Amino acid sequence: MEVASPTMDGQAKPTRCSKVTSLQDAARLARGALEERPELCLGGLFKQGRPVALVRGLLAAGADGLHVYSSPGAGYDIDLMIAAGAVAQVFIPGVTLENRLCPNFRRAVEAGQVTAHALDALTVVGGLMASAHGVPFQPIDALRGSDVLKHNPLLREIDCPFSGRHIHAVGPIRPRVTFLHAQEADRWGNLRHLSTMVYADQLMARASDMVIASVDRIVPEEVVLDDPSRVTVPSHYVDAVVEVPFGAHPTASFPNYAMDEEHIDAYADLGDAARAGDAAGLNAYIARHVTGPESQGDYIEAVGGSAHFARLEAEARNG
Amino acid sequence: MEVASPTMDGQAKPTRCSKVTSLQDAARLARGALEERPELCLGGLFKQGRPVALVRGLLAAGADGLHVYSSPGAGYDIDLMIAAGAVAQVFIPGVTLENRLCPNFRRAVEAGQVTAHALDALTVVGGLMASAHGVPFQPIDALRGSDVLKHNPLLREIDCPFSGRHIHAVGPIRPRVTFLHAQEADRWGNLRHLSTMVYADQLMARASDMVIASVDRIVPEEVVLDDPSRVTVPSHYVDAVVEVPFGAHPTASFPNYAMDEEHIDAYADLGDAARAGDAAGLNAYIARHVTGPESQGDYIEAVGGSAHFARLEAEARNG
Amino acid sequence: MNSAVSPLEQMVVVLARDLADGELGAAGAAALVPMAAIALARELHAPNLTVGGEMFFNPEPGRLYPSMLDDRALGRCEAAETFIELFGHSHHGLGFFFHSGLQHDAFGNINLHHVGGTLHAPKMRGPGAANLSYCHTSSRFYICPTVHSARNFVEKVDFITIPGHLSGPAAKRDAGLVNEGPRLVVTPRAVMDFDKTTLRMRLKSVHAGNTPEDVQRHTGFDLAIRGDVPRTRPPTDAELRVLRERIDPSGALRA
Amino acid sequence: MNSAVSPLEQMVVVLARDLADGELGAAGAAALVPMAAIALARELHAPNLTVGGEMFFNPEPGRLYPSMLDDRALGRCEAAETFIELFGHSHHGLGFFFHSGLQHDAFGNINLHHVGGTLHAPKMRGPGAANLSYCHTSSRFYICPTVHSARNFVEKVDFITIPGHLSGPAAKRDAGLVNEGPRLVVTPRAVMDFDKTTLRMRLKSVHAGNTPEDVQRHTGFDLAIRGDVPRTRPPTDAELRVLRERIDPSGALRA
Repeated sequence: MEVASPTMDGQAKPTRCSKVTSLQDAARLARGALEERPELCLGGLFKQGRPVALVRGLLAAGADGLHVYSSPGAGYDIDLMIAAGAVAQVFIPGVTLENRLCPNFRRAVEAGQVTAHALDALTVVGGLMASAHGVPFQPIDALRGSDVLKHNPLLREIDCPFSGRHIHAVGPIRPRVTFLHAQEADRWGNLRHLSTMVYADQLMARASDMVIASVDRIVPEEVVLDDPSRVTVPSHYVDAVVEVPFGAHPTASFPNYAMDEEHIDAYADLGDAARAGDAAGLNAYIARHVTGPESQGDYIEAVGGSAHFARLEAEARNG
Repeated sequence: MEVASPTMDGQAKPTRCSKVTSLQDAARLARGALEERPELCLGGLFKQGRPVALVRGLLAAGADGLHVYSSPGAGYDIDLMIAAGAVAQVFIPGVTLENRLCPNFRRAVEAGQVTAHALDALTVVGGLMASAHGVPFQPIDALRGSDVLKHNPLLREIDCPFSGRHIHAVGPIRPRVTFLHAQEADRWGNLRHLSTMVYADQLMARASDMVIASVDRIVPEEVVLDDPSRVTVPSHYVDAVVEVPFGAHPTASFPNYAMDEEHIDAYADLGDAARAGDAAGLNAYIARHVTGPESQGDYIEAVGGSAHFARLEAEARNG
Repeated sequence: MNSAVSPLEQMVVVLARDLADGELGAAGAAALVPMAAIALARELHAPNLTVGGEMFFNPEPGRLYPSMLDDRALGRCEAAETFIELFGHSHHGLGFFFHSGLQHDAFGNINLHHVGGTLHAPKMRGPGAANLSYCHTSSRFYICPTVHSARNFVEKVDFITIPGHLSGPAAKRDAGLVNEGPRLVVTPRAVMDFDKTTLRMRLKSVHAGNTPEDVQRHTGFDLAIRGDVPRTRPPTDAELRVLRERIDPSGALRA
Repeated sequence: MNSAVSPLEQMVVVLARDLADGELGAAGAAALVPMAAIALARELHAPNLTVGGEMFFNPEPGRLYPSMLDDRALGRCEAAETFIELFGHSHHGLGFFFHSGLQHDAFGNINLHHVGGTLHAPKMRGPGAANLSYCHTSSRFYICPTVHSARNFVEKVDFITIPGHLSGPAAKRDAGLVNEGPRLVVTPRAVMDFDKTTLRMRLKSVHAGNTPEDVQRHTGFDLAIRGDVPRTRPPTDAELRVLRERIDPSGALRA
């Protein structure tokens, strides 16, 4: 990450710095930044392209009191962070596993342990847009009639200087750290999403102070240079990149591997049990998958080993 | 273009409508729309990816009093439109052939025949953003100290509701018609830019009432479906698409053919002569290249035939 | 063939018939039934219907997927967008959209935030919702929960996540809701629409195997049943054949 | 080798030396000299200098092109962006940028709009300029016209397209220009900088083949020449070799 100091005479010529780092170093980097300002943003959407290995790394490194943002929908990862006690406030409009509710999110909010703000997609996207564009606010003119408007902490009513009408505005959302997951990157940190859907990843990268990405694999820089239009997030926006096999698990990294619905369901069952008073299974899950593994290899073994992941790879190929 | 009327019983089943049309029909469509509101916007930038065949078609179909927008820089095409007497107002921040000034632009502005507004890139891009996003204005906070601010007709000073500071805002720029040039499209109007740079083409498509695109070739729809991430402008935004060989000439359509610098230079010499009082050459140029050709084939012959264009193709390949 | 029509298949067919050729629309979050309805309409009478506004255009999946937030469910779509373009679509609006929630009330308002308690001290916290704008920036929307009970059809929702007709025409006007709002409520039991004057929900037709009394018993407010209630027009052979052969070969709607 | 150094090569070397490793910067419109300067800095001492902010990142052309608005001039770049991202960069600012115009004045203001007359009744209408923001949102900028004459270096520009130091520190402060603004003016004849107190331009060094008197004669305002003016440090052998072999093999800077 360190940039060599400039030399004007060409004598002690510095070399271009790789942004490739380890999962542990990336987690430490993020933890340090989040201690300054606890605003963390997660890429992907629901069960696709979520930077879960980075989340586990951060939880293992120790983090608490986080304010968590995301593209407007999240499930497993935010629920896991809440289960691990790392979250104070949730700024995500939709929190669900899609086919069922998020058990720890529900429990913690109902117990008053976590504040879940009532928000909507346009507020979050608009706030990220304001930050990415470098302007003090983004006008919004499509929110009416919802009780969310009465509670949304990020929104203000303004008078439109052009039409005179009452509209809304959101100030910049500038995450201190954003975690992204992409399929490929070169060592300079140019990211390539090979998935069809990229959601808000590019916007978040432009809106954030620090961006750390996990990728399925680091590719030679020639791969990037041969097709610059395929780069979704230029290196300029990226501070560190980590090669993590199955780093989005249990969410999907299409076209490489599918989401692990069974894993997420089993996790949710443990969460529901914890909500009903029996936290032993959930605690064991966290020990086994989050705090226990010393490496992604350990994690892969804990989940079910290479045969298990071969099945997820096949599911991504075969639909 | 016509959408078949709905039938609920599945009896007289309509078929999906192709958006492919002829250059003449596209020009007529544009002319009709611009008679309602004369705001035309041109894609590409300077000598790359400009929809020049559509411009020639519109000039041949007859158009005047146009207000012309563009990505923030234009040269040959706006100068040609002015030479043909079609333009009343220019809303383009930079008007130049890059290596020399635009002769007819210069002449017409100096003679008071055309109003060339003092603008900047952020005003134009911001106005297109406001229109694309559907909001009543776009805040801008990066314009200071320039005399352009004293004259820019699209900009207003507003009080930022968040910071209290004086900033700027621009209302939506919503072109009645936008002409784009892309390398490929399918018959439904999904555009694929194969050039590295796409400039503001996507933004304009989202900001405009009507979008008409010329492409180097129509490709089978399977080409689009096999790689949806390559589609730069989805069919939803496109009203008509025309296959026009060398439709961007004399500007470039990379990677297929390079800009024709010699053609543009010869044109500019004729423009300079007209500015000095001898308009015969310029008038002959317009008759030969704009009003004369009955088809793109005629135009290609007028410019120099297939051997000439083979050279531009080779230049695009070899740099 | 019709004898085996499932409640979800009946829902799909009712919704598909109401979508017109040339429209732009999207499926919303609970996508199984809406996506099937859109696909059926495109196959039968609306080939120029564009699926768009949710970051993908015209997906061509080989089968139905429960979530569209899955690259596989897009199959070979025509184009991909991001949340920035969705921000624009949300303002410009669509032709139609679909919603469902934890609670739906007599005016078509939908709650996804909490049941009981308050937002920050809820008895039961729901998932919330991502996009609140399409319900009123779009020309109309459909309410299509896959459960219809007195628990999720209540007189008044505890929290209005998605505004329907609020408390009627005056409230709707005051809130600036200028479009149609919810047009139809299509459930596994019946079809409801809204009284033009009061904008209260009323029973429109009941699906095969249900009586108006059944439907009323499973609804937490008065459905304004007056006289005979027609039976929902069942799927035609053509509708069912296209649905099962081309759209839902894996039988997700019959599971 | 040094004996054949061209004025443009001298300009490139002066500019390259002032760019630091790890910076983000872009070349502006008249790109030949700035792009060569950036490329030379990246080769010699600034491998972590990122070229960005103008819709492409880190182009690797095989030779120099007069315009960067040419896919060939990007060669194999690392990424492409659009004007929306440029809008963001324009607000966030860069480390450095480059400008030149029809007229440059004693305070480093630049005119690209008109010479004589008024904006809408100009004697001579110039091209205007696309991006007016980088000159003050960026940390600093360089002025580097390839012509240096009493016609394009004037006491006061007829129109301020690109603000430099306006009329000095007070005007700059009043206009909200908080960054450094123009740092160096590098022409085929000489290098100028700005007096720290008054922000007026002054002669800093003259290139080989020029005298301070020559430069003053070709400048339309007083260059505050006091005592000896140093000679611009000519390119080193290493600078010239890298420039000619790796950056400008076609000799565009010597044409």
